[in-house]
Amino acid sequence: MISLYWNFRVRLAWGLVLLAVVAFAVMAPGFLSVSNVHALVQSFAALGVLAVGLSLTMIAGEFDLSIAGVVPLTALITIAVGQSTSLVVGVVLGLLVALAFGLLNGWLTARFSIPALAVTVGTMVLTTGLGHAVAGGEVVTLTDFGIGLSLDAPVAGILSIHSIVELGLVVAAVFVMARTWTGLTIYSVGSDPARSAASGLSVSRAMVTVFVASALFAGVAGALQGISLAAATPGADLDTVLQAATAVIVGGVALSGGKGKVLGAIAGAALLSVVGNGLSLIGTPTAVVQLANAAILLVVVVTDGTLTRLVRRGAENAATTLVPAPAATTPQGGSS
Amino acid sequence: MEETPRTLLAVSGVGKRFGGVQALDDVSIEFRAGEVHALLGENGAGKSTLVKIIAGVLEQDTGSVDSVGGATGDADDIAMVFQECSLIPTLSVRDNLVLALHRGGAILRRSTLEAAMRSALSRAGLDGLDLDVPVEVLPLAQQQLLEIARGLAADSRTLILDEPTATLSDVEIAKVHEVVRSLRDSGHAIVYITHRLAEVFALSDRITVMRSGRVVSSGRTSEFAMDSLVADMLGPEHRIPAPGAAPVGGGPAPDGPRLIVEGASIEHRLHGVSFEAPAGEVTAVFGQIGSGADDLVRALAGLVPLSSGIVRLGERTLTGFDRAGSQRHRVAYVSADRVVEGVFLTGDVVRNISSGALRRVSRGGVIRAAAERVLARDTATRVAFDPDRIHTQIGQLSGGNQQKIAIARALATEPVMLVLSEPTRGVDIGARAEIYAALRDLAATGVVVVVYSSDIVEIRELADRVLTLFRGCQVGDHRVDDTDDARILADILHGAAA
Amino acid sequence: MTAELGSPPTADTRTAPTRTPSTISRLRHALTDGAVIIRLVTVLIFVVASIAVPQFATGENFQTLLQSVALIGIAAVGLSLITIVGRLFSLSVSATIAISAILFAATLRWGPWTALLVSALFGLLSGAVQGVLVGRWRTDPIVTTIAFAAIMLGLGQLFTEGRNIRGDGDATVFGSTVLGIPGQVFAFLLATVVAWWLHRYTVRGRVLSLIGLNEKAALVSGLRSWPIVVLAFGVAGLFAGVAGGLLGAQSGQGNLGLGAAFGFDAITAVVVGGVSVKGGRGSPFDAAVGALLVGLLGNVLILAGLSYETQLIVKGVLVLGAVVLAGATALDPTTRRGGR
Amino acid sequence: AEPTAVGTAAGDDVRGKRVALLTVAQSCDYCALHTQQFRAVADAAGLDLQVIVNDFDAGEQAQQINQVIVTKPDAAVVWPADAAAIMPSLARLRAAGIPVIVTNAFPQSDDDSYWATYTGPDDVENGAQAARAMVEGLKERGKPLKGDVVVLIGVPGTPGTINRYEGFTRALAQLAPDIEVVGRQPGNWDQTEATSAAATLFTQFGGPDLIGMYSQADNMLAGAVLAAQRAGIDPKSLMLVGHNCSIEAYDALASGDQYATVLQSPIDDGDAAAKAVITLLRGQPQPKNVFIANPIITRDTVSRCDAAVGK
Ligand SMILES: Nc1ncnc2c1ncn2[C@@H]1O[C@H](COP(=O)(O)OP(=O)(O)OP(=O)(O)O)[C@@H](O)[C@H]1O
Ligand SMILES: Nc1ncnc2c1ncn2[C@@H]1O[C@H](COP(=O)(O)OP(=O)(O)OP(=O)(O)O)[C@@H](O)[C@H]1O
Ligand SMILES: [Mg+2]
Ligand SMILES: [Mg+2]
Repeated sequence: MISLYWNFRVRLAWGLVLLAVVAFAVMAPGFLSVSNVHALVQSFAALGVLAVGLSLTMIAGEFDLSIAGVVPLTALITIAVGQSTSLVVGVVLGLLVALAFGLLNGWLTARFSIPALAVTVGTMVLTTGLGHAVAGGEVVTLTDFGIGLSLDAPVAGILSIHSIVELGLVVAAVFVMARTWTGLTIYSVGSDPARSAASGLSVSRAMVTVFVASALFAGVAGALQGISLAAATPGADLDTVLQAATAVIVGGVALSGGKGKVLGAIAGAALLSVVGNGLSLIGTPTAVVQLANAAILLVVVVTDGTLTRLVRRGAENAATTLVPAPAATTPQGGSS
Repeated sequence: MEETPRTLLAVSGVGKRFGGVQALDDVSIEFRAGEVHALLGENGAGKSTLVKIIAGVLEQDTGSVDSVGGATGDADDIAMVFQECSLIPTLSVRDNLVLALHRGGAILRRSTLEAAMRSALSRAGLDGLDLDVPVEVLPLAQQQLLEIARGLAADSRTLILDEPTATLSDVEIAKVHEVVRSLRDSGHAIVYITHRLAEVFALSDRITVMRSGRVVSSGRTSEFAMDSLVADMLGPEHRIPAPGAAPVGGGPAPDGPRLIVEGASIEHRLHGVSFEAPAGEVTAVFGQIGSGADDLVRALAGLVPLSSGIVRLGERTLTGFDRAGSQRHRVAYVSADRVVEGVFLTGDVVRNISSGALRRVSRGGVIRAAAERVLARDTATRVAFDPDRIHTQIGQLSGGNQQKIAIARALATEPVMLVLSEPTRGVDIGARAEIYAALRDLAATGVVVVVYSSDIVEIRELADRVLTLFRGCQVGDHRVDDTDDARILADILHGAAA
Repeated sequence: MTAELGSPPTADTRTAPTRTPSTISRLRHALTDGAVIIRLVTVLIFVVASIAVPQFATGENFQTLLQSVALIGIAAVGLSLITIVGRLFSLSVSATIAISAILFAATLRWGPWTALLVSALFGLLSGAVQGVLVGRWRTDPIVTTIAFAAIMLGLGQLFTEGRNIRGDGDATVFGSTVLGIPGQVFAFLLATVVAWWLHRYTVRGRVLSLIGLNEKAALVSGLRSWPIVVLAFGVAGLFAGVAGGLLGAQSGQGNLGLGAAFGFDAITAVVVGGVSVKGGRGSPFDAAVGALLVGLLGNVLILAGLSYETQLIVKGVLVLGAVVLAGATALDPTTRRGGR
Repeated sequence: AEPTAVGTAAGDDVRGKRVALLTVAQSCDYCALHTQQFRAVADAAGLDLQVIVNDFDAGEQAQQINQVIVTKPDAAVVWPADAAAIMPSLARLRAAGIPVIVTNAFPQSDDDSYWATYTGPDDVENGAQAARAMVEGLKERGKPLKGDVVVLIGVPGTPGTINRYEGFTRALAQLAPDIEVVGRQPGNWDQTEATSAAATLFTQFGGPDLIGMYSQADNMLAGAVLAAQRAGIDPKSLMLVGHNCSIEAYDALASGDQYATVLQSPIDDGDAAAKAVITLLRGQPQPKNVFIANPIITRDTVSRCDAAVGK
């Protein structure tokens, strides 16, 4: 019952993923075909890497809006520099800029105790502006899009270099958050920064770590997307951030910090990708897709609320009945 | 006999300012190995500020903290048990202990630490606690014990305990004392802050009394007597007020509704408790952790639903009301968990006090600011809080003063019944007497007062009557002046009602 | 009643000298409030722009500026209630605005005021339903409002098939001026003043803040959160509905893409204005100032003749600067992080 | 609108062939009409049509194309969400042996072997038409070909925006060298954003020298009309030229606030794409580029837009 409290949300999300997979496997012929699974993994990895990056900041009790600007900015730098010099230099430069913004976000948030949402509204506008500056009003393309094609070419049927890199980052994040001291400090700081500081943990280090990670994940996603599309467009990509945030919350990571698992965020991303892929395979009209998505989200939040309360009550009961319930012969009161 | 133990930690000339408040002023103290050093003083004297500086949580403005004989540096060799809980709420018990136990290395090996965790828990009296339960669902007293376990787990040479026993009942306190003594005997230095003066003489080797941020006296425990200690703490111009009005049995019972509880039960926690409490009396509910005593008062306040049973207040049936409903029927509640439920930490005193009494200070749904201020001043005075500080943010007050505001919040609603849980947690002896007087005065005006307390001294001073619980069952119902401590303790320890 | 307690308070007596807060200490206190800093920054930019940017300080430009922030401001002021009651944000503001604009256009043949009423009621209803879910069923506000945005847009698409809906009537009445103030700007001022007054002076406004500050402590005082959450979402929806109606009135048309950027702009206004995302602190007025500040920056930077990318870069730096300044000066020991 | 001749007469030769239409936002009027017309023609020809929509998101469209490749349709019709980023996807479609019709946005590539046929507007030419409309209007009103012009552009850095702007400025420089484009601001194809952008443009350049404005879309121009009125400028005193002849222009042209627009009919656009795919499936030859008509529309010729605005 009690360990359920910690894990049921992750299980709920994965349960829904499984349900969706089974449903589409029945409804949509070709859903489980190797090439469709490849397409599915491609979109899952792209969403997953952003969702996981974002989940780190959310576990730390903050939110990184700036990835809406960092993703296109990294893509633009990668492609613009890649076109004029070499792609490697482009990627490196793009990632360095992303990291710089991660550092800036983390440092400002921690140093001045400002909600990161406010900080990253600023850096989002800033990165979007830089994106436009890099583009300089021109269309930014990579004439040789062969590299992009090989990046996305199937590896072992369902994977690709593109998705392997992204999934690698995802796995690393799962490990760090579940098994390392850094992960534990991030949880702790997210749960209560003042108490964490009182226990001698460095709040600033945790903040910088999560924002650098988030920017790095966004940067990698942006650079890879740029290469694979052989083009990049300036402008803030808020829709993507919103989708990533939805995935994270559906997976049980709370915006209040300190709660949830990276595995849950991954499940959220998987759920959104599977449903998106399945519905479009069936040929569902967009309006219906939207309504179906809404229905799933509502099911998740409503079940979640109810289950959380039930399980929590169970945990409280278990915790308070350290002293076992009375034996059959109940002593009677009333002396005096 | 007269050899002075080695000094482990020396505080010299430490000063600290918070805005307009000089919290510490030129404080110098030495803490020695193998000694329990009690740090005493009224609320806001600067005790917590001092130990936070020692532990490195706060930075001093002036002066220095030196770890004298220590091979290692400062903060690493000092473990601290905070006054306000410092456990990380959403983390499990296990991870909270890992935070204290971890010794370098990037990868966590939770399983190898398991033995150390278990031993720390068991030393703090928490055998059998589920390691995977999130700390936030634990009852307050268990959190306090866990806090201590965390301090013990680190096994540092200096251990600072800031009011570790404020929410614990005597049984648990005894357990804590046992641990503290054994640590002292093995050569640790222990800094012990408490407002329970009885503890001081039972446990400490040395006492330092602080007032207004300064050290006023310091010496071996044997050099102090209870009277002088109190005088040192409160200063020459203060005296402990006389007990409040309406002593038991004296005078006619005031008018007011009677509280009638019949067969109150909560699944797994409380089994068929029945009693009556007349207006004008203070009824105490007493029991160990898990006895259901605190659940009972929470149920009376409408915070936990009863699974069966009836609660009536005069003509009205309160059963089935939630907190908002019972508040509307003028049942006020003071929570033991000050930080979480007791006060709005980021609000000022005025807003805190008026929060439950907005109807009284508003007309047509519009708040009258002047009325609100008057209410705040008046109520602050009733709990002995300086009415000139009503615009202060609660988070800047000392723990004891925060507790006074928590009580003021309830008083401001002009309740018919007042339910309190650990009403003087962390309140100094002077203010405590004033709060008792205020509560007794309130009772004298015809209010039913029900209090859950884990402090037998408090029950003696405050209550007319004590109801004892053991494992969810009512085992005794005594007039306070008709019984003795041994009897009450026997009740709650064994359920052995004679 | 408290005879023995008449004695002077025993504790913390050393603070006695600060009897009544002096003007200076009040000023110092004000300067530790992030929202006040933002107001000062706004005024400062205003003054600097008036001196340094040639076309800025003209009546027409002020009108232009106010009109460009009016609708966003209305939405932001409503949204701030949700933030203050501790439920973060609504992400369905854009969708509410789009559907309200469509409804406005669709019902314009019954007269502009009826149409505006329909838009407003739609917003109120949609907000209140979300409020019931978030408040009563304790669902996550972000996911709930994302879901509702999808429902509104999905249904909207089924009904309009993605087409533009053209109003059959005259909506110019909302383009006219009230007391010399353009209609939309008047609506913005009215919305701000009403929301600010309700928040500052009424019982419900106070309860809103208290619940945002600490829901558990509010419950101990007998304050139920869900009715207030429903209220906050309802009013936020109402304001978004009005903004949508007025937007529809501008062109007498509505479509699903109308006002798409408003939702995010409103969130920006709330955050930049200094309303705490943790709940309880800040007021609808701050959100209005936030909207004004962001609009002001946009206006000044264009007038200063900067290219689009430079505008964005400078705007980003200035927003960041304002936010950091507000955060750095705000001395809030209870929310301040220790950190070593 | 009525589906026109092509499909109906030709019998069942393409009936049941599977075609995927990868289009962009459903919540834009133009896109919706485009899809509507495409569907009408495709249905009449008995095609098995699958419509896949994204929200102008190039990344998502790339994923969608991956998926389409899985279903192996007989042909794909692609409206690029991003005319540059579409190239790898087109390459992938070619590698999978799926023939492609590109509609609406001309891919940003010199190698046109990746698609069978492009149908849709010629944006450079569209911009030039707008310049011609402006010059003609000035002549008609008897004004000198001299003064300042401002431009409301779509999303900066995207081909449609760049090409229309390029066509406009180039043609204007040729036709009326004394007219200067003094400022431009992005309205991001959004009416409300365009309103603010236009308002500041008027504040900045709204002097006696300002003679006209070109807006790359009519809905943005509707915002500009509003901004002009608010700024106390009579829209009729300016030469306002828009684009598309969408419903907003219909009203503004009638009232005289807007002088002209360049017709780009979503019906023609969708129609051309559908016919091209049918021709393709039949294996018949057709031109590499099919540009849709882009006549200048003024108050007198506004009825030509009836179909385009769904009247
Ligand atoms: N963060 C803070 N900001 C402003 N003032 C503070 C802060 N923390 C403490 N103070 C002030 O410093 C003084 C000392 O407080 P401290 O908490 O050390 O008292 P204490 O002796 O521990 O009292 P108690 O017994 O009530 O816990 C008090 O006047 C308090 O108001
Ligand atoms: N959400 C809530 N939950 C519980 N109590 C509430 C809530 N909102 C307001 N109240 C309580 O209702 C009381 C008055 O609110 P209300 O605005 O309804 O007053 P009113 O009906 O106008 O009364 P009067 O006319 O006497 O001023 C306050 O005491 C307040 O504590
Ligand atoms: Mg203290
Ligand atoms: Mg009232």
